[in-house]
Amino acid sequence: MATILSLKDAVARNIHDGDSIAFEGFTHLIPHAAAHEVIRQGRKDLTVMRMTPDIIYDQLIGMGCVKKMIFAFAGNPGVGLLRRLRDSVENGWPHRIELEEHSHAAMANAYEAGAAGLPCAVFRGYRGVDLPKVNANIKTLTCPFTGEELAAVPSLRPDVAVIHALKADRKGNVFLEGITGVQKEAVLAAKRSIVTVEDIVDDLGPVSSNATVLPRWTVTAVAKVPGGAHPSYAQGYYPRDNAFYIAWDAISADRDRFQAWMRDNVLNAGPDVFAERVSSRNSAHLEPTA
Amino acid sequence: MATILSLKDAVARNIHDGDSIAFEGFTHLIPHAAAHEVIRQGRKDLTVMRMTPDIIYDQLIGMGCVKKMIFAFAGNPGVGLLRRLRDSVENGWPHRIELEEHSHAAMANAYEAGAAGLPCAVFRGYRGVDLPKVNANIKTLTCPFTGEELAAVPSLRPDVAVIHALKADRKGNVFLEGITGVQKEAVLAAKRSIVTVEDIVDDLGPVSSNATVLPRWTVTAVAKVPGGAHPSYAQGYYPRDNAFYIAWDAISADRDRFQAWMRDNVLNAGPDVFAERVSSRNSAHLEPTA
Amino acid sequence: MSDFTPSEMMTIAAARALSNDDVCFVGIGAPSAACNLARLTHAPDITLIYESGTIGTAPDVLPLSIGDGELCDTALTTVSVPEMFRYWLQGGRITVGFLGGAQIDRFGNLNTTVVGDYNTPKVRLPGGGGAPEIAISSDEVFITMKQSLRGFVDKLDFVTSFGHGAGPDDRANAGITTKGPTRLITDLAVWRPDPATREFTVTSLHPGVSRRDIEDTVGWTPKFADSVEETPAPTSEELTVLRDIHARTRAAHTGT
Amino acid sequence: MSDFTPSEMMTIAAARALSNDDVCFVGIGAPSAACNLARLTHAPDITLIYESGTIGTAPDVLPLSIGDGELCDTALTTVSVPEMFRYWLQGGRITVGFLGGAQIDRFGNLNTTVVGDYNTPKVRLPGGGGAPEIAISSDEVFITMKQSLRGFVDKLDFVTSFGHGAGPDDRANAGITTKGPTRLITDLAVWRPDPATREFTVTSLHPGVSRRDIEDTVGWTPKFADSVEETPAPTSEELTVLRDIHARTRAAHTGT
Repeated sequence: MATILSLKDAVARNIHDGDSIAFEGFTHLIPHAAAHEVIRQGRKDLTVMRMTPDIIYDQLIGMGCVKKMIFAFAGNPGVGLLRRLRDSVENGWPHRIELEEHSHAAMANAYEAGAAGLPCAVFRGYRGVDLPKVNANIKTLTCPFTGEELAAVPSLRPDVAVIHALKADRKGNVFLEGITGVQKEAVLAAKRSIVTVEDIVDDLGPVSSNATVLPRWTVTAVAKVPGGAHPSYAQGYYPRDNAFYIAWDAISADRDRFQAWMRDNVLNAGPDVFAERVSSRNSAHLEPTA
Repeated sequence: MATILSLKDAVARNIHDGDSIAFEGFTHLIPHAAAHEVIRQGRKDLTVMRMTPDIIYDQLIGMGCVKKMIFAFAGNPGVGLLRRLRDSVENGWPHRIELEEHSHAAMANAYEAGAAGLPCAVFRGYRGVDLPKVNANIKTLTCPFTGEELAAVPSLRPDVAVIHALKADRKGNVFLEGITGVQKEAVLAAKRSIVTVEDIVDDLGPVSSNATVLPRWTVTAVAKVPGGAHPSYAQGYYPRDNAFYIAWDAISADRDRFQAWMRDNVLNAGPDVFAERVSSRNSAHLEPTA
Repeated sequence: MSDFTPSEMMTIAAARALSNDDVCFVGIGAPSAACNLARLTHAPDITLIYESGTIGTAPDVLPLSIGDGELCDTALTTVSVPEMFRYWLQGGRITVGFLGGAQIDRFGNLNTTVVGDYNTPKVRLPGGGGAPEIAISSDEVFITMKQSLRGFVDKLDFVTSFGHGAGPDDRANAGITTKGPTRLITDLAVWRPDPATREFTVTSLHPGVSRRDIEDTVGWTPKFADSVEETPAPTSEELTVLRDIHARTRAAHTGT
Repeated sequence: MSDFTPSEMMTIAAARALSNDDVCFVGIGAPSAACNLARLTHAPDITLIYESGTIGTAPDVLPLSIGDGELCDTALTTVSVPEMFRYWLQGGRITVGFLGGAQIDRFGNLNTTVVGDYNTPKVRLPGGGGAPEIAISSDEVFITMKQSLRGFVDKLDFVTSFGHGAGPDDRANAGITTKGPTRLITDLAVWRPDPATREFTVTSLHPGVSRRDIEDTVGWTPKFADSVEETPAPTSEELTVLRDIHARTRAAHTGT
């Protein structure tokens, strides 16, 4: 049953050293503020999973929080490679993380299977490629009706799912819209969940009868963090800060510069800085629609 | 690519004797007008599938259109048994149909697997029960990671899916909302599809970005039939005619009365009668909201 | 005290078994009345789910079907039916599944498929619908049925949904990890599974019901708990709320 | 005629290969520019799908990521990512999947995973993302890449997505029923698979490009079709529309 908490308390109560965590958000609604709180609280030995580990995981990895990463596409979208990830994998800085690598289809199906309470996901995939040779968690099974061989991967069932949503009501029912990615599946697949939201309102308002709503009893903690997705975006609130994604390439290229940025913007900051970041960028040309 | 046709032409071009057909709609949006057109055009030897064969299939069976039925719950919801179905199964009138019986979970998963292009659906089901003893299309497979034995059924991939939706635009993009059941899955799983709609509009209007929309290139034929779901309902247009469902019990109890009703209301009628049925019931207290 | 019907007592006893924190997978008929009665009396925050996809629904009248428009209009959200069965039922999010049937045996196994032989049935019943998986995926199952010799049988003609099989290990042997039927609420009594044998045992008789009434309406020799209680009679609030729902429902369904 | 870059020619040649009836699974970079150029010129009704879930999208500027808000704002509808991979890609509804990569071999197999050994890579590339299943579930695959000795290699370090394996039967042997890569569109030429061997063969050289230019930029001895055509130079409409998109995009992404 959802409890409405500060982000600090939500992370302190629900994320522990050694947990497996899915910070999800498919370009839209990436929970940056929550990841920064995890870094600030010094969590270690995390197994992190994410279809598209972009800046958010580059930061977690560079700050030494991560033991293992389950992923499908690790890049700064449209910009290039992830330099902190590369430094870990290629040079062991700050330490070498373990990788479990899948395709997008596999991970999307694995979250779906996790939400559906199944032990594995079954799909048509991985034919002719090398990934099954280096990942023991890719197996096959045979359709008992047609004999077709299908791919199977274990379902993803993290200890904690962390997402950013548009809004919640005061009971803790959570609403998201637009590119919803695998967030609903991640929350339903997880043992616990933390949802940061742009706003907490009396009533979710006149949403579609088929809106993506996570009932309060599927969510563990809700924290209001306006701007909490920045540099990702929140549909109807603020756009993607593409310029920051481009700028990250240079910030992350150098260990010292990376550490200085993290010190100034994460370790010595708090969740409140996110509201400032999006308001200074967008107030002139974007009105929240919700 | 969707073609906008009369219902008569849509059925004549797309439904043939011997076809397998899913008329879907889970209490909401059941395509009664389209089924009546199929009966009127005298189609025979159909394999019909439907999670909840209620009045619509009682009528098709009683009129001798059906060779085989794949189903999970055959009842007049909240009222009782299906008397035309019983007369076929228990007494062979007008002939004995073949039954392939599943659970709701199995059929929902089988449509989902059909839409997903898979040969079978995998789920946790049918444990301890007798249905697998009488249905050879219920098998098992084993999770290669945990060893758990899971149920498998063939995916449902009908020749034709027939649904009723709220509206389409002039290009043939189809919108539905509310209780959407398995209709999207049925259309995506089928080789061809017929969609009757309450209205055809210039633009689907300000619907949610995650609205249930079937793009025109996933639909074969669209026909405007206002009221075409009656006695089922169309959210925002007219409510379920519960009194008719109750009345059907008596109409269908007797072969002669059933045949007279079908003659007067189906064989000697046309799709236009549906608009009258819902307008006479509802104009006083229901404004279409769309 | 005598101013209530056995059917009302059954619904009210079922409603009392539900709590504010429950997430119920509701069937049509007595379960729907019981769940909504609970919501309108002692459990205002109970979550009601109908398999048509409506989550957190709060209908003003009882639906005739499991997918009446009223359910969607008042729901927190409505999902597709494949999602309902995958994420919500199979996903293990239902605390109480409600079932009934044409036939029940002493272990809470149910038949809603056929009377007689499967291939040449005497009566072709509707079939299982959601029941086979509600019975294995809900944390626990409540069954409501009116007692009769035709319905409470020594041996089912067909096992549509699994209860406790024939004893304490049968669910585990079938690979089922949930509790199964924990209450059988009839028009005459409340039954609970014997902790050792899993056979349904009368734990509470409704007001005015005798042991003989029970024995006369089940097709086996019924067991009674060591101490059988009397079910508290309906309160006037329970009766008023229940009758109001039924009156609103009748008016809505007959179109008057 | 000389007033265009090789990169522009590549994008324009790719756009021309698309038709009004296509349903394209669009990747970022050159594919996104090509697909939107096609939409804004000869194929206004083309359906563009990005794997973030946006179906029938029509962005005014090119997205930097596959999930920019612009894609959702202009889409017919947006679905969840599991649905995108299950119903839309695996469901067989994509006519053209667009791929690129860090390395390609002569059979259109692609590597976007590692340079060097998998466990001790020289360069850790992003990984496959959607590519492994785009390569097997789309009706056909178009590949766009700039030619270079580093990218056009004799042997891949890692097979991230499958093309034609090493010859005509390899797709079928791997259980794949779709056509696979049917066009390779580079900054220098258009290549198509040899009908017999499935090896990519140059069928059209872009204006001003020589066979020697091709040979100097691929790590194997390239094959040429019996009759190699010259790719028609970009029309002024094509160039104007493409440059307008890029200008709008640059302005949007740098926040100016």
